[in-house]
Formats: sequence, structure tokens, C-alpha cells
Amino acid sequence: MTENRHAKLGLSNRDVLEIYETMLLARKIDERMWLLNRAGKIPFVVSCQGQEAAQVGAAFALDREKDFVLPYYRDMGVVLRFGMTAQDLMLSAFAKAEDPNSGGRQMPGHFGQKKNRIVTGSSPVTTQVPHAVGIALAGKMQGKDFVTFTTFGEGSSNQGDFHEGVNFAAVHKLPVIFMCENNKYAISVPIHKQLACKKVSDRAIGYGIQGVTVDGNDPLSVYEVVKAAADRGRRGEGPTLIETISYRLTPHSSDDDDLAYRSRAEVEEAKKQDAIVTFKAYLQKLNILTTSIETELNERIAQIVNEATEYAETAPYADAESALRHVYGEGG
Amino acid sequence: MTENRHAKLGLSNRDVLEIYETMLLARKIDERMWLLNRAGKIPFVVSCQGQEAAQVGAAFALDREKDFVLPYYRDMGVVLRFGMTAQDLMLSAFAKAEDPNSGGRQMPGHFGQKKNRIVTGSSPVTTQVPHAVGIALAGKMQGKDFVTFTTFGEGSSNQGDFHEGVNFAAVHKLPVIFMCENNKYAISVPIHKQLACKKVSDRAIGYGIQGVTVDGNDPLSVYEVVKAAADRGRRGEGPTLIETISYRLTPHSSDDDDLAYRSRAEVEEAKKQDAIVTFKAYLQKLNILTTSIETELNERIAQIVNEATEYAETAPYADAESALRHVYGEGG
Amino acid sequence: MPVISYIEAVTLAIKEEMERDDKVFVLGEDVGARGGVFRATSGLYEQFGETRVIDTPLAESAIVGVGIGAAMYGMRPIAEIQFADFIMPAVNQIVSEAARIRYRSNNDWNCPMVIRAPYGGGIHGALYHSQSVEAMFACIPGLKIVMPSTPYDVKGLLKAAIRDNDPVLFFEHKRAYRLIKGEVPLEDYTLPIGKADIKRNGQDITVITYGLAVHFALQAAEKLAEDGISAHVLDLRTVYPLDKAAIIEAAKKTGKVLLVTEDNKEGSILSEVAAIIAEYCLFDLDAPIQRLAGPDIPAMPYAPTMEKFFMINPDKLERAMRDLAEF
Amino acid sequence: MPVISYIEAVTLAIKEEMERDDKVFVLGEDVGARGGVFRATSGLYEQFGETRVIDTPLAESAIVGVGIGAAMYGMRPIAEIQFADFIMPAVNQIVSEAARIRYRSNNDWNCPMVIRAPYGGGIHGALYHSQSVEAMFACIPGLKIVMPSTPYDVKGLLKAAIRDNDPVLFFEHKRAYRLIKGEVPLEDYTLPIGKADIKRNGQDITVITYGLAVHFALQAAEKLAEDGISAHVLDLRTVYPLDKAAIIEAAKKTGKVLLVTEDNKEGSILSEVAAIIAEYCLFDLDAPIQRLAGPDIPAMPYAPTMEKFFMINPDKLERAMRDLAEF
Ligand SMILES: Cc1ncc(C[n+]2csc(CCOP(=O)(O)OP(=O)(O)O)c2C)c(N)n1
Ligand SMILES: Cc1ncc(C[n+]2csc(CCOP(=O)(O)OP(=O)(O)O)c2C)c(N)n1
Ligand SMILES: [Mg+2]
Ligand SMILES: [Mg+2]
Repeated sequence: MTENRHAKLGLSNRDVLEIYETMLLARKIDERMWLLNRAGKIPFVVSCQGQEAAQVGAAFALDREKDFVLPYYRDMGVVLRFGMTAQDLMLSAFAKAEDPNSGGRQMPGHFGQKKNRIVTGSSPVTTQVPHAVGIALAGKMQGKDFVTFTTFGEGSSNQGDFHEGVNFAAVHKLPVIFMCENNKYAISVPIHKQLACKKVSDRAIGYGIQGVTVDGNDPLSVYEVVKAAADRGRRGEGPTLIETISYRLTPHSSDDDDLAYRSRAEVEEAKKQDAIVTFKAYLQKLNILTTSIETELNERIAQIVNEATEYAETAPYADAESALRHVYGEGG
Repeated sequence: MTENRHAKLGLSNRDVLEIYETMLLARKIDERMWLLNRAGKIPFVVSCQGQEAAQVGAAFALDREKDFVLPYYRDMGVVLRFGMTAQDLMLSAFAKAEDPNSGGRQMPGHFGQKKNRIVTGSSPVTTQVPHAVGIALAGKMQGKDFVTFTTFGEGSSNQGDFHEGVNFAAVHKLPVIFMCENNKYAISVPIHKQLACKKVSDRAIGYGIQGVTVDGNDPLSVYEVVKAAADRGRRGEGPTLIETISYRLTPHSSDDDDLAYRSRAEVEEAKKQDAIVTFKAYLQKLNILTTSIETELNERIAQIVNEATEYAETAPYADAESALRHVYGEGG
Repeated sequence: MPVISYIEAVTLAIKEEMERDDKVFVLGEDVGARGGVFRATSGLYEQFGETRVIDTPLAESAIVGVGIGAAMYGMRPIAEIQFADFIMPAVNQIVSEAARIRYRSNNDWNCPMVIRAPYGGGIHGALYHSQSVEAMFACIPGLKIVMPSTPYDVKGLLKAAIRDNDPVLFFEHKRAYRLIKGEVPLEDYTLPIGKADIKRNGQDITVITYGLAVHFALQAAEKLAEDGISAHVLDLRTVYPLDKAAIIEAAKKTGKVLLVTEDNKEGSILSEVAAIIAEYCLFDLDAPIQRLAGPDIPAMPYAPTMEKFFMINPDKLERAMRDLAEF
Repeated sequence: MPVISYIEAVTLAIKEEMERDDKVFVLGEDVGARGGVFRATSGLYEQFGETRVIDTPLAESAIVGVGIGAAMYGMRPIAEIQFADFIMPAVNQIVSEAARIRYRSNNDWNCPMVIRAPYGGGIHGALYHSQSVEAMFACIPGLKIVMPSTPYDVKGLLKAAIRDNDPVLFFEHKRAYRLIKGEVPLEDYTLPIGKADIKRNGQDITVITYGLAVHFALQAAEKLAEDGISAHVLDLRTVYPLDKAAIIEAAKKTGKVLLVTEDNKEGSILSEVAAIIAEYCLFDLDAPIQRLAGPDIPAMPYAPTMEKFFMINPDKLERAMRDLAEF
């Protein structure tokens, strides 16, 4: 019989159910967005599918009342945990005025919501890494005990800003958690054409910081290492580089055709490790996710996604002229 | 009695004398430049003093008939070994038209001389790192067996171009030798404010390449590791990151005042390790550098430096209007 | 002559130059098996293999910097920046290095390299997949910046860029990729970098522009022609260094000048074009020099309302051209 | 009023703002114990300690990027780029990030940050320690670019920049640091970013410039005055976004305009100034818009012959001003 691994981590059955629910909600919103895209209702989707466990496991290990997150475009699981709603995400997908991320100015996946300490992001990869360091530096100056958490792909870990940012945090022993969501591909480029080290986390050695690689399909393992990193950070022991290993289950984005560079078989094989399936099985084996709970959960999520979609679809766009606003502070 | 360490490395007594002579010539040219600067005759000097052993030891391990070097501004020892003359260097210090590096367009220390495969350099640090990778890539494409050798300071190893360049070379297993001349300071900033890893060479692990740290005050140790790296590169075994540890014996440049950030005592202490002294002692103990050879050597070098200075001082500047030339290829 | 699309002209020019000279190679993100996210390099990986069509790590400064090294050695790299917006991390390598290799070495070294990037909006690309970035580089001596408008110009100018002995930034309008088709001769030809091209002869007003806007200008010109207004359209083609003589001649021809760009207005390529005209043919002008450009906001937003508001289009050009004609 | 140097005004402005607001801090290379390679931050390390005067690793993209993060949190970082030439590695953080934080988040986040850098030549700095880099950024909505000419303007504008809620690039002419001295009031004051300033009133010709060249213009104006030629001198002070109204008024005032910059000519700040004039007051002009600028070569070479050839100076201005007056 399956042993209970979450209790040891201080997670209650409610906690792990909530982790699963958040993962599932992310998956369902993402799947809906693909349907909307294929139906010609939204121009673009970039997916979290295959990375929900890493994202939600990590976000649960943070303090959503005070920590700052600088997610990258796939991190729907992170922002949901930090307070962004399905409706917020759908408003962004439909580029509507009410989108809290950007008022419809940015593509979906460009997260930002100050009230939830989700820091505004852009398209050029890895630019958020030094930002996470700067916020941690500010917190240290102001005597705060929050940590900052930022994510990026393994391909993006080859950008200069990764190096400069992590090095700066290491020198100043700042409470930053750098999490590389290694999904084996950067669009079409496989990891062996991106880097030659065994583990992305090996790079931590070159900065004199802690580095760890963990199974990105296991939310509990990710929770454990991120929790440890956050604790270290709060204790003033500096940054941590974490690598989560999983697989991108969808094409890079709705504009991509992944058959050009990887086989269906490879994708099917990866789907066997899909945490939505494996973590669900774990919860079922431990009788935490009973059939009744599951039905209730699926219905609730379906309703949330439906309502969010309907609301966003009918919500208004920003006026054309409003594009002129907020280049600079008004009367500032 | 002192054991002969160079024979084991396949170096003859003539070789080690030549290494010492090149180190000493670099030192004497550099010292003369400071005098000229203090006398108001040349506007600027940036020194090799304290790093000659690393530079000359490394350059001797390369094949000056085919390898390409991309030196940084302190590498007088490297360019002398690769065929640049004292006169060339003085012409550059005096910014005269005949300066082979730039025709008097760039400050001294911005080396470049195509006929000797010394690749043109600039002021922004670390930009030469990807260039070294690109030349190695070109060599591989063309089936050549040369290696490329590039250097930079430990402070400069924190630039994004270091990370991007080394990673690219690692992925493509290119014959590049990256040598970090760690002299403990980046202008006024001590190494502990630049990076937090124990050794700069630890960064090799994050690229999956060989890394080694060596005593930069011992030309023989540096020769040994660079030779091994060059051999590996020619065998198609990829790049190497080498760190040489020494100390910057002069202020950062003629514009710097190092008393503002380090004590005289610290500098005096470091001078005890000065390779010009210690390697000389080694050669004397082995009776390779006899008094007669030494006198002859000192006289010859003094004459070379004098003649170079006189020639350069009286040489003409480029015409004002010639500044308009070579922005683009002419008739190309 | 066969009719091909703008992007087919890009692919064909690279393919032919790679066949012609084995020193030519391609490097960039997803340029290999994927054939580029826009398919500009499709087929090249299959034809020339992964040693000459290199999928690089995700690092633009290295893409350009490694290319510079190879170019200094004597190769002719064609670096693809996936979107012009992502050229920013490579600015130091482009501006401090590529542009100055020849000058700083007093002609000892040079850097024959092409940096290609798709730019421009109207494709729901939002703030970071729609930008025009040419203005940032149009003040850097040592660089040449080509921005073609037709398949014919694309092929002739890209071949010229690849054969050029200095670095060339080659910006391709991503919306033109499949929208714009045109005749392209089968035989090998090049077009001169640095020369503007008269795309339409006219007497009443002069429109000076480049890229996709050239087509908007030509469409608007047809409309105006119905009302007897004849527009002269000059396509800059090379936006840096500018073809002064052609600009002066075009401005003098009608004395009424409208400058058009998709970029923001302040500090765009048009500023220099206006300055040249104001310096060399002020007294030939019958109207103030008009500029039609994007508003001075960072870039075009994602929402269709705001994107449309930002983008120039044939109607906006027609209106501006009529106003000028009536001045 | 005490007379202080241009660089003392920089130091004083930072010192006073750090005393006034503990959210203000300095980060950069050698800004600490060394007090900056030009000594612009001297004394600050001793007064405020290493937590508020931070010697960073040698990495400009991180200096700016970390500053942006701190600014988004609510701090007011002052990042020093050691030489303007070395701002290039930070372009992505400045252009893609700092400039767009407010816009892309629809006003949810903002980035109150100052990026200071010494620019300009005439100090044997050669190709990479002499450049003017403002033109590259003077096309990026979301940025403000300030380039003061006098100690009074330096102090008032730097304080305004530090208190500004958006990113400001503050370029200081390194040759002006010790060369230019002037009266600066003891009491706290700020000057408005975005406003040009008339440095000399005149009737016959208008000179529009900024930075060190303002002083060259004033010296030349005195010479011309001896011959009864009266020059109007407008100091742009903020080169992006430009003060259109002031430019138009200054141009109309005399109808003869000379634009001056130390930067290369093509694609400089002057291009936009000329375009504004050509668009708004063409018919008020009695002479073509003249530009005096550096040649279109990468930067000024090291050799004194070539450096002098590149640099503008009072004589070159005087000649250009006389020619214009006689037009
Ligand atoms: C600086 C920059 N270059 C290129 C791109 C285009 N691009 C977007 S995502 C991507 C691949 C990212 O791969 P990885 O970092 O592994 O993240 P993943 O998408 O696999 O999660 C690329 C090349 C970009 N957004 N920014
Ligand atoms: C990109 C860039 N930033 C700043 C500078 C100014 N600068 C010149 S040398 C130097 C310190 C270099 O230190 P290190 O890399 O350790 O080399 P060292 O001088 O100690 O040999 C700095 C900051 C520069 N040349 N390039
Ligand atoms: Mg990936
Ligand atoms: Mg050093």
C-alpha cells in the first residue's frame, strides 16, 4: 500500500487536495484556452500543461501573504495559488480591459498583479531574474523577511541575465529562489543543444550557492525543496537554484507545430508521467480523493472555467485611445 | 637543491630562458610606459605587472603559427609571444599612425594584429569571449586544428557574455581556452564583492567542461594546464576554463589611485610572490640564468625598450582627416 | 517571372548564397529542424545539415558574438534574431563590436555578417512581438540597415547583404512575409545597399517611406489618382546610412513631402529624413514636412482596438496624402 | 551663492536626496570606497555605508535589472554606469523593462529609477570612453533623458530625476565635470524635466544644443556680439521627450537655426529637433536648418589629431554661427 508522504512534510490532507485542485484548475483553464484558440476566439495560448505540479508544489511552499513571485509565461499554477482568478486569466486571454495583468495590452502568460505581489513580466526571457534579485535586495534593506521566487525555462538559463542575476544574489546572500522548469525543449531545440552540463542545478556551484534538481512531476518533492530554500532564504542563508524536471505536453504555443521536431510517441510516453494523473492516483490510493470529492471537484472546476470564459468573452475591450495612457505617470 | 620542473614538461633550458625574457621584456616596457605617463608623454597606461607569468606561460603553450588569441588589455605578455614587438606597443602607447593595433585610434591595451592572429579587441569587457568561440566554430567548420585562447579578469567573468560564450563553446565542444586572470580586484572592487564561488574555475561544472585553477605566479604550472587544454581542444574534447591566481601589482591604470581601497602593506606582501623575482630565482638556482646571461639579457632588453620608445616618440600621428576612413570597406 | 512571397524570397536568397559560397552559414534559435518560427529557413537544415544551419542556445548576445568571431575569421554568418524585439540583449555585440571591428583595427579586421530579424506589427504580437527597432541602430556608423518592401528587393538586397564585407542589419516585416507577393527573376542578381528606389512616379506630392508602408502608400496613391492627384513614392530600402541624394531629389520633385513609418514618431528614421530635407531643399518646399507615424507609446498593445489604433494603414495614409495635396 | 563644479553638483544632489529619503540608494561599479572612478559618489560610502552605496559585480545588465526590481518594490535606486559607452550590455533591461513597466502593467507597477552615466569626449578617451549614446534611447517611449549643462541645472534636474516616478537616464558630460563651475543655491530646489531653457537671449540667430556644447555656444555668442550679431541660445536640457513648444518658439524667434551636438550627425537628437521645426515653423525660416555635429564615424579616436578633428569646439561653433548670420 502507498505510504503517506505529505504528512512528513507537514501537509494535511486538505493541503494536498488543494494542491491537486489548483493543478487541475490550471490544466482545465489551459485546455479551455486551446479550444477557444482553435475556435478562433482568442489569438494565442502558451501552456502550463505538464508543469502544473512543479508550479503548484513550489507556490504552496511560499508565503502568499508576503513573498513576491516573478513567474514566467507558463506559470498559471503559480499565479492561481497567489490569488489570480480563472476570470482574471480569461480576461487576459481575451485581451479585455479588465485584465489585471495588463488591461489587454500584453499577450496571455505575461503575468502581473501588484495586490498579489505577482510582479509584471515581459516577453524577452530571463529579464525577470535580476528583478527578483532587486526586490530581495530591497526587502533586505528594509528589514523584511519575505523571499522572492522566480522561474524560467532551461533554454532561458543560457541568457546572460541568468548569470548576472544569480551571481548578484549570491554575492549579497539574498533570499531569492531561482527555479528552472526544465521541460526538455526550448521551442524546437532539445536540451542537449542548449547546455552541456548534467544538471542545470550544477550551475549553482559556480555561484557558491545551493543547487538541487527535483522531479517536476511530483508536487511534494518540489514543495519540499522550495520550502527548504525559502526557510534558508529567510534565515539569511542566501539564494537557491532549483531545477524541476518535467516535460512540455503541448506544442510550445498555439503557433507551434511540435511534430516538426519531436515524435508523437515521445509525447505519449511523457504523458504517462503527467502529474495530473500520477498525483491523482496518489490521492486516490490514500483515499483522500474519494469518488464523491472528485465529482464535486470536477463539477466545481468546470463551472469556474465556464463562468470565467463567459464573463471574459462578453467583457469590453479597452478604448482605442486608452492606448495613449500610462506611458509615464500622470501628474507625476 | 631545486629540482628541474620544466624538463618534465618538455621545456628546454632555452625555452625557460625565453619565457623569462618575454616576461621581463613585458615588465620593462610596462615600467617605461608608467615613466612616460608620469612625464606627461603618454596619456594612459594599463598594466600587465604581476600577471606576466600567467600570460607568457600560457602563450608558450599555444602554437603561435596557427592558434588565435583574443587577449584582454593586460596581456602584453601574450601579444609579445605572438609576435607583437616592443616598438608596436610603444607606437600604440604614443597613439601613432604606425600602431598596428589601431593606427592610434584606440587606447593602449586594445590589442589586434591580424598577421599574428591577435584578434582586435575593444574596451567593454568580455565581448571577446563569444568572438573566441566564433573563431573556433569557424575553424571546426573549415576542418582546421587550431585552438582559440581568450582571457579576462575575474570581475569580467560576471558579465553575461562570459556565460553565453562559454555555454555555446561547451554545447558545440569547440577548442577554446578561456583563461581568467584572477588578480583579486576589479579596479577597487575586491573579489568577494564580485563572486561567491570558491574558484572561478568552479563555473566550468555548470557548462559541463573542464575547469582548473592554477598559480598565476608560476609560468610552468600555467604552461602545463594550458598545454593540456590545447591538446584536448585539438583532439575535439572541447573547451577548458582556466583560472590563474596572481595579484595586480600596479593601480588599475594610470588614472587610478589604489590607496583608496587597499593598503600598501597588502601590495608589498604580494610583491614577494612576483614571478619576475621567483622565476628568476628558479632559473638562477638551476644555473640556467647565469650572471653573464643576465647582464646580457638586461642590456638587450634595455636597448629594445629605449629604441622602441625613441622610435615611437618621434613617429608621426595619423592625419586628422584620416579619421574618416575605414568606417566601411572601401569599394566593397 | 515567377511570383513568390516575401518570405520565400528570404529563403531563396539564403539558399542560393549558401550554395554559391560554403563560407555562408545560418545560426539562430529554431532555425534548424523547425525551419525558423516563421519558416524563413525551411528546407535549409535538410539541404545543408546541422553544421551550416545551427540551432543555437537561447542567447542573442552569443548568437551575434559568435557570428562576429566567425565573420572575423572569414566566414559569412547569417544570424537570425527570432523577433526584432529580442535583438536588445545583443546590442552591445552589434554596436560596440560588429559596427566597429573595421574602424578600430584601422582596416586590419572586418566583420562580414548579416543579422536578420522579423519586425513590425498588425499580427496580434502585442508589446514585444510587434516592434520596429531600426531607430536605435540608425545612429551607429559602421552599420548598414536594410528594410525591404517587396520580394524582388528582399532577394536582391539580402544577397547583397550576405556578400557585403561589413555588418548589415536586415529587418523583414513579419506581416509582409505572406501578405506581399511579387515577381522575382530566376537568375542571380543583387541590388545596391544604400540606394533608395522610386516605387511610383508622381508630380503633386511625395511620400517617403519603407517596409510594409510602401504598399499602403501605393494603394493610397491609386485612390488619389482617381481624383487626379498624382503621388510620387520613394522607398528608402536602406534606412541607414540614408540615400541623401534620392531623398533630396524626391522632395524637390513635388515640394510637398509626407514621411511615413510604422515606428513611433519621435526619434524615428523620419526625423533624419526631415532634417536632410530641411537642410538641403528648404526653399523648394510648398508645405511643412508632414510625418505619419505610430504614437509615442512603447508599442502596439494586444487588444485589437488598441493595436488598430497604433498601426498605420492605407486609410490613414490616404487621409494624410489628401490633406497634404490640398495644402 | 556658492560656486561649485559640475561634478560637485552631482554629488551634492545625490547626498541631499539620500539624506531626505532613505529609499534612495546608489549602486554601480567602484561607487563605494573608491567614490566612483570620477569621484561622483565620493563621501557617500563613508556617510551612508555599504548597504546604501553598493559596489556591484561587474555586470551592467544586473546593475540596471536589480535596480529595476528594487524600484518596482518602491525604492529609488540611482544606478551608475561607469562610462556611457558601457550602458550597451544593459540596453535590454532599460528598453524592454524599465521603460515599459508602467505601460505593460496598465499602471499597476512603476519604476522610479535613475541611471547616471558620464558621456562625451575631449579627454583622450578614444573610441570607447568618449561616446554620446543618447540617440539610441531617444526613440523609446517610457524613458526620459536628461543632459544638463551647468551645475545649477545638474543639481535641480538630478533631484527631480531621483524624485520622478519613472525611469530617467541622466547623462553627465565627463569633460564638464571639473571644467564647468557655477553658482548653486544652498536651499533645496528641483527643475522641471522636459523643459528646455533659454541660456542667452538674442535676435539674429538661434542655436539649439545641450550639454557641454551650450558653453561653446555661449562663448561663440560673446565673440559674435562684438560684431553686433546677437545669438539666441536654447539649452534642451531634456533631450527626450523634447520640449516642442520651446523649440518652435526659439526657431520662430530668429528664423535662422543652428543645431549643435557632439554626437555623430546622422540620426542624432538634432534630427528630431530639425523635424519638429520643419513640421511646425517651416514658413518662419529665413535659412535652411543647419546642423553642426561630429562626423559619421564610430567615435573619436585616441590620437590627438583625430580626436580634435572629431570634437566640436567654440571655434567651429563661431564659424557656423557667422555663416548662418550672414546667410
Ligand atoms: C530574449 C528572447 N529570445 C527569444 C525569445 C523567443 N522565445 C520565446 S520562448 C522561447 C523558448 C524558451 O525555452 P525555455 O527557456 O526552455 O522555456 P519553455 O518555453 O521550454 O518553458 C523562445 C526562444 C524570447 N521570448 N526572448
Ligand atoms: C562592460 C564594461 N563595464 C565597465 C568597464 C570599466 N572597467 C574597465 S576594467 C574594469 C575592471 C575589470 O576587472 P577585472 O575583470 O577583474 O580585470 P582586471 O582589470 O582586474 O584585470 C572595469 C569596471 C568596462 N571596460 N566594460
Ligand atoms: Mg524548456
Ligand atoms: Mg581583476
